[in-house]
Amino acid sequence: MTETQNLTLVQAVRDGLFTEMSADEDVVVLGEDVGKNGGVFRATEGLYDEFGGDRVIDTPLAESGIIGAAVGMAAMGMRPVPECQFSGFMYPGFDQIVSHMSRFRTRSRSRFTLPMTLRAPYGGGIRAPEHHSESKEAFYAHEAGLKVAIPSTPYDAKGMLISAIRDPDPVVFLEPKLIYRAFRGEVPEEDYEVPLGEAITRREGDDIAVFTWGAMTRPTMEAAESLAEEGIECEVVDLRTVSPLDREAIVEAFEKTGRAAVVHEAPKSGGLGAEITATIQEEALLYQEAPVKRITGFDVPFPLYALEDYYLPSAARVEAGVKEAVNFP
Amino acid sequence: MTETQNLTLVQAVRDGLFTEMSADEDVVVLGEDVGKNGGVFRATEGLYDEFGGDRVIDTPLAESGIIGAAVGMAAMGMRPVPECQFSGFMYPGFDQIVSHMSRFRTRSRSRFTLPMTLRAPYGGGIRAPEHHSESKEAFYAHEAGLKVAIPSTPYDAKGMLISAIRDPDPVVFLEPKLIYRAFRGEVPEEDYEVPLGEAITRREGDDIAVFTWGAMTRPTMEAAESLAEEGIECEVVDLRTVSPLDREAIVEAFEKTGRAAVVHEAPKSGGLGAEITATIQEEALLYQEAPVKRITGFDVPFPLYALEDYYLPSAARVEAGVKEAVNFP
Amino acid sequence: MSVLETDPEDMIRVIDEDGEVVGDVPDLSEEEFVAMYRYMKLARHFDERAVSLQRQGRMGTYPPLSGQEGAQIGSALALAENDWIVPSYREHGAALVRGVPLKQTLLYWMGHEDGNRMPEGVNVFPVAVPIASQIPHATGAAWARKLQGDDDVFLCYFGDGATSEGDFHEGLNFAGVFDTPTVFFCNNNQWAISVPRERQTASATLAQKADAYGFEGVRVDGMDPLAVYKATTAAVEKARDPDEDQLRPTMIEAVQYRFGAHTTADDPTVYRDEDEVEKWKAKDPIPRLENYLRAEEILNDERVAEIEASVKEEVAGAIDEAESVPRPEPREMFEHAYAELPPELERQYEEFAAVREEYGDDAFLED
Amino acid sequence: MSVLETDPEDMIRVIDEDGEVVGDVPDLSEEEFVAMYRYMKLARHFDERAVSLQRQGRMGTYPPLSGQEGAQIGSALALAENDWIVPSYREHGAALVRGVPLKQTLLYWMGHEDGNRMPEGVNVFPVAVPIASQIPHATGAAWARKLQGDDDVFLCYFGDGATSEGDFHEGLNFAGVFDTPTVFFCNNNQWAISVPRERQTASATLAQKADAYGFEGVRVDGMDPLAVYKATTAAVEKARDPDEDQLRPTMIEAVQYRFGAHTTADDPTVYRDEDEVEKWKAKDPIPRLENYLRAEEILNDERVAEIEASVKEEVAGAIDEAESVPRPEPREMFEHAYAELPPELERQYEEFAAVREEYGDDAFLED
Ligand SMILES: Cc1ncc(C[n+]2csc(CCOP(=O)(O)OP(=O)(O)O)c2C)c(N)n1
Ligand SMILES: Cc1ncc(C[n+]2csc(CCOP(=O)(O)OP(=O)(O)O)c2C)c(N)n1
Ligand SMILES: [Mg+2]
Ligand SMILES: [Mg+2]
Repeated sequence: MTETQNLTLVQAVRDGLFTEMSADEDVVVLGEDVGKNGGVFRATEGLYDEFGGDRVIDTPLAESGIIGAAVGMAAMGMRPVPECQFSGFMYPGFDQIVSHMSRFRTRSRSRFTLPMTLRAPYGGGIRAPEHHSESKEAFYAHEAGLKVAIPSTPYDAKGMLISAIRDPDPVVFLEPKLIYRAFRGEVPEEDYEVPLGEAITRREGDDIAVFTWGAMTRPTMEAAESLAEEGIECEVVDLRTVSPLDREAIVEAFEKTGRAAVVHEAPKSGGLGAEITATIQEEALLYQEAPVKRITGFDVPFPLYALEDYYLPSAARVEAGVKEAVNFP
Repeated sequence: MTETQNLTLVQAVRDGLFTEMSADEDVVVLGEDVGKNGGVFRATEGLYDEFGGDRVIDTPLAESGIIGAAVGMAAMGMRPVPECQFSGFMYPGFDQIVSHMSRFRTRSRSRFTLPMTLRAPYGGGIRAPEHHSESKEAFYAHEAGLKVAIPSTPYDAKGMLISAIRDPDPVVFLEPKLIYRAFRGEVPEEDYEVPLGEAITRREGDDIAVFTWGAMTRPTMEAAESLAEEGIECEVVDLRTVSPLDREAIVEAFEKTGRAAVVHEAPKSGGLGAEITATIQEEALLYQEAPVKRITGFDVPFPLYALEDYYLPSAARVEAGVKEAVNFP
Repeated sequence: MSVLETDPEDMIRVIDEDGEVVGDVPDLSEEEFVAMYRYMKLARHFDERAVSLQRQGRMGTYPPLSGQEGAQIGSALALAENDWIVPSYREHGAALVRGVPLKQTLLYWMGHEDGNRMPEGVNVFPVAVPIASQIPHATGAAWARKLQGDDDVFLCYFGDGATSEGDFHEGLNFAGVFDTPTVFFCNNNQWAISVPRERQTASATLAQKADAYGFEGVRVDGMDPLAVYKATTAAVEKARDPDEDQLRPTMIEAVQYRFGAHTTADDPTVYRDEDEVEKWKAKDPIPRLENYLRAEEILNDERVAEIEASVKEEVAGAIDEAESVPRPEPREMFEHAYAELPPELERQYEEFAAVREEYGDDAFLED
Repeated sequence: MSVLETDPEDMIRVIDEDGEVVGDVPDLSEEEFVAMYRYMKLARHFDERAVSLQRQGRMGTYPPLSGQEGAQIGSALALAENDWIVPSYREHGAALVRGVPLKQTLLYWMGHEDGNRMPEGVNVFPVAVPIASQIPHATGAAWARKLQGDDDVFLCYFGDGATSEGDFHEGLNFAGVFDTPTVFFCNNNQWAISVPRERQTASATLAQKADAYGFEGVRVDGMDPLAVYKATTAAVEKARDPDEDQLRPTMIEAVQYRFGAHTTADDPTVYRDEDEVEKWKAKDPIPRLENYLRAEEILNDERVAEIEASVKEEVAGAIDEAESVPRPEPREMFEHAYAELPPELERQYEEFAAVREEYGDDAFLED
């Protein structure tokens, strides 16, 4: 029988790191404050004591250096797990991500591969300062050669992280920090993989398919429950990996209902809601009974916290958007 | 009567710079090799001799420094026009673009504004080394606070560049280098503005609306001519500014035809073809007779030149794609 | 010899931990000495109140400055009226000297961008959170002023951790090449959150890094406000009016300590020893300057008590003011993205406003 | 005194412009001397042929190396078999020494990624085009080997222009902090395209920048292959087996000149004087070494002629081989994006293949 623990999402991340570091000596963690401090969100808590300073490495404050050094390590066969302290601080290392991390395999025709996982807490809602609330997964999803994973439950966080670390290719692993500690879930003690590239249905329903991921699964589920009281049944699909997208799951859920909404925190224009919409109408236009409703962040810089509750899609906005799609035309 | 010159696109860029530098002392150009060398594509040719080293400034090789310094200059009321040598080399300065250039106005509640224009040659097809062929306009279009302009004719190049330089807000100005010298066009000698945010119809047609921009207008027009011989009339819309998008023009052209295709060089997933598709189905689903066809680069890193002709959307791919949309279902 | 020619291995000092004079005291009037002292007291008291507001849930995450008043006030006072500061996120003390109302600083950390809207005439850049990213701005802004024929000097603040970022390198290198009137002021408070100075770089000092850019770098006792004032004054003078063979920029490494947590979200006991903290607290810049000023008979019990009372009143007033500012209207976040609202953004706002109208504010605000 | 303790303002030298000995000649066998000479001749001849291939439209943009053979060959020969090089885009000469077949280099510049697929056992990183971005890789890879308990050394090449990028700073700083076995070899060829060395940085030398990272930096005459060999050998030894008080990394600034254009797309006459070029051509590393080896009676006319002939043959053979490689199948670009082709990519390929099938290759290839 599998033993489980009741963990928060961030604890599950930590557990995933612990599990893979225990199993594979080539796995090392590096970043700012990941060592003695255990990470600013405690995602690496205790790892320094367990594995020592050569495997849980506090680096100088330099994201390009962190990611670039990890590229070099991975090219030598290690499985580095670099951390950026917030996803808004990945940008100083953006060149290393899009010019190297994503391309070593292609460039060298697979002589060099990069089994590395770049982790970062991501998204808004925790009353943090500027740049601490970004959700720009679309940047990474548009860069071929990368995979982009965003768990929304403790179980997935551990299983997807293990898959990412074991993946022969580089993975950007974005952790929705709004739900780092929002709830707990059963997480097996042993190691297990939740495969990348597979969506999961969080709720069945016949009236509309609602696609979401990360922290936005919460307001979406909340809205779905309240809509159910009004007789509107949502099929809620958590995409989990936004690159590669599970297009089969998207099309299947859509065909079932003929109506859809997408919920994400990122700005609407150029966000992945557009990619999902385009996929639907490419593959299933004949099923379509209403425009796909995008319920997203606005096309403005993420505000400081006095306004962030207005910026983030709330259950109310999801409800209103779903009703619009369901009542169309 | 307006005097005109017969210029290539890159000459028109140079002419736009010359015009604005002559009119406004606050306009300065800075970047790698923009001075004596006149830019690796000659976009700043002769400006150093005309305006001197204090206004046409060769900088050290450091994109974050270039863009970051330009941010500081713009905050002091200058109108800097930084250049990145190729759009693939904007990434070392990506943090300055998305964390500062796009946000100074918001952050300071408009006390500081950044009237700056970041120029870069962009796109593939010139048999260049790795990283010299990128077309990631979607990155910048997803970042609120920026405008993103991509001219496709000499006339537009000068007029849009002048608009960009005069704009109170930061503009990313991407120049399709495949057509830098591919043809000439009449360009007024005087100054004039082509407003940002306005698409233009390059060809009228009743069967399908084809949206494109930059260097892809050429294969698109070529395909349109050849399709016309087969009796398929394309309405070709050059979007010119991809942020903000001219959604009115998109919807209008679409409603006229009920069918659409988008042609861009960038990878399909997360590219702006998705945004245009989503806009269409949000605003004009009831007119839609076929899925919007995306004819784009592939979801792979841009290849070295032995394969680039296969990567870039060719007239053949545009033709085939348009036919698919026209013949649907 | 100019104070800026001090070997980076040495340290510029004026008063020691007890306030005893150990170097040339800068030529300040009694009033100026008192103003320096009062600013430091004001910054300290503000800081204590801000931390407690955060604990009470009346403010978000806040980065305290206690221990760093000497470096902030001493340096900011060295500027002329037209000069500028380009801060990171911890320079509330320096901002104070430059005329940023306390209310603004409070508003900012209460989550209002409005706190960053500096009043016209207040020459302070907005808070920059991404580490070191403000450094190229300071270079570029100084360069612009030089090109425009002005003689303003830009004082740019950053931490010890910031010296590891590429932007530090690029910003200082540009300053050397274009000879911009910029003073790069490194608040080396020994820690970048939990990462100690020695893990940041293998160089013996941070000041010596200036050599890579062709200009001078000096170390100063950052908890000695008079030494900081002296070094910064010299650097500002050189930036404004260099000798023929001199480059304008200087890097100043102000050696100091942050007494408290990195931010209110941080627990420093996890990574550093109480002993170390105590050792540095003995260098506290405030009693140190006070001792000196008492010895000089510029301060006495009565004067100190007066200052303390007025400082308390000032901070309390600012808190009242800031707390009486209502939550901004959401329309505000749309209005400052561009000079003109693009149509799509207007549509997004309208749709949002309709939902808000229907569901009410409670559907958005969790408080 | 170790050669690495040379003051950065000085310059390590072994033979002068005429091949006269001015320093301690490294202890190489006759064979090794000849090999060094032959590699340099091979690199030069390869370079001339490559430029002419480009002119004839048989190759794309190509970055010539003439003038820089001394630095490339001298340094690469200092490595042991297991060591690695991490190149930029101009180190075809160094790559040669490390066992990269000429055919690969040609293929790469003919637009085939396959040219970058180093044979197993060839310890060379793929060409890196974004300036300075390979530097953190060299640090990370060396660090990995050290953590894995190996003693491989990594020799990382970059230009004078690269020293201005943030990645230079971050990569060297990490090397200092983590004491990685990396030798940072700066090919200071005086120009970054049209931007001269003095516009790159205000520091007197590039070598002195190492001081900011806590390790040694030296300057070497980069057109003196023996001096380069000597300095690099010392740096490699220290990286592998440092004394107790030493950090492993070194920065070597090899002072040299690029005789030709930046790339075949560049026209250097626009920005630099013929006089300057002539001055540097007098320092050409090849005749210089040849003179020395003739004086030492290691080379003579006959031997030189033999080498020239064999070099020509080798290059001609490689060109034939490379040109006989057909244009790759487009499927190739899909196959190396990920270990496993995602379904959407497979769909994209199939759609593309169908159009290609229908319209034919001519619809894609403009040639
Ligand atoms: C680019 C970037 N990376 C990471 C962070 C997260 N972070 C905030 S403060 C800090 C430490 C800064 O240390 P230092 O430069 O010494 O300044 P101090 O806070 O000590 O004043 C870090 C890592 C950030 N703000 N920006
Ligand atoms: C990040 C980046 N910016 C710009 C370029 C364009 N570029 C290619 S080579 C070059 C000059 C490089 O000079 P240097 O480092 O001295 O090397 P060299 O070519 O002289 O060997 C530039 C600006 C680039 N490749 N990468
Ligand atoms: Mg610090
Ligand atoms: Mg060079």
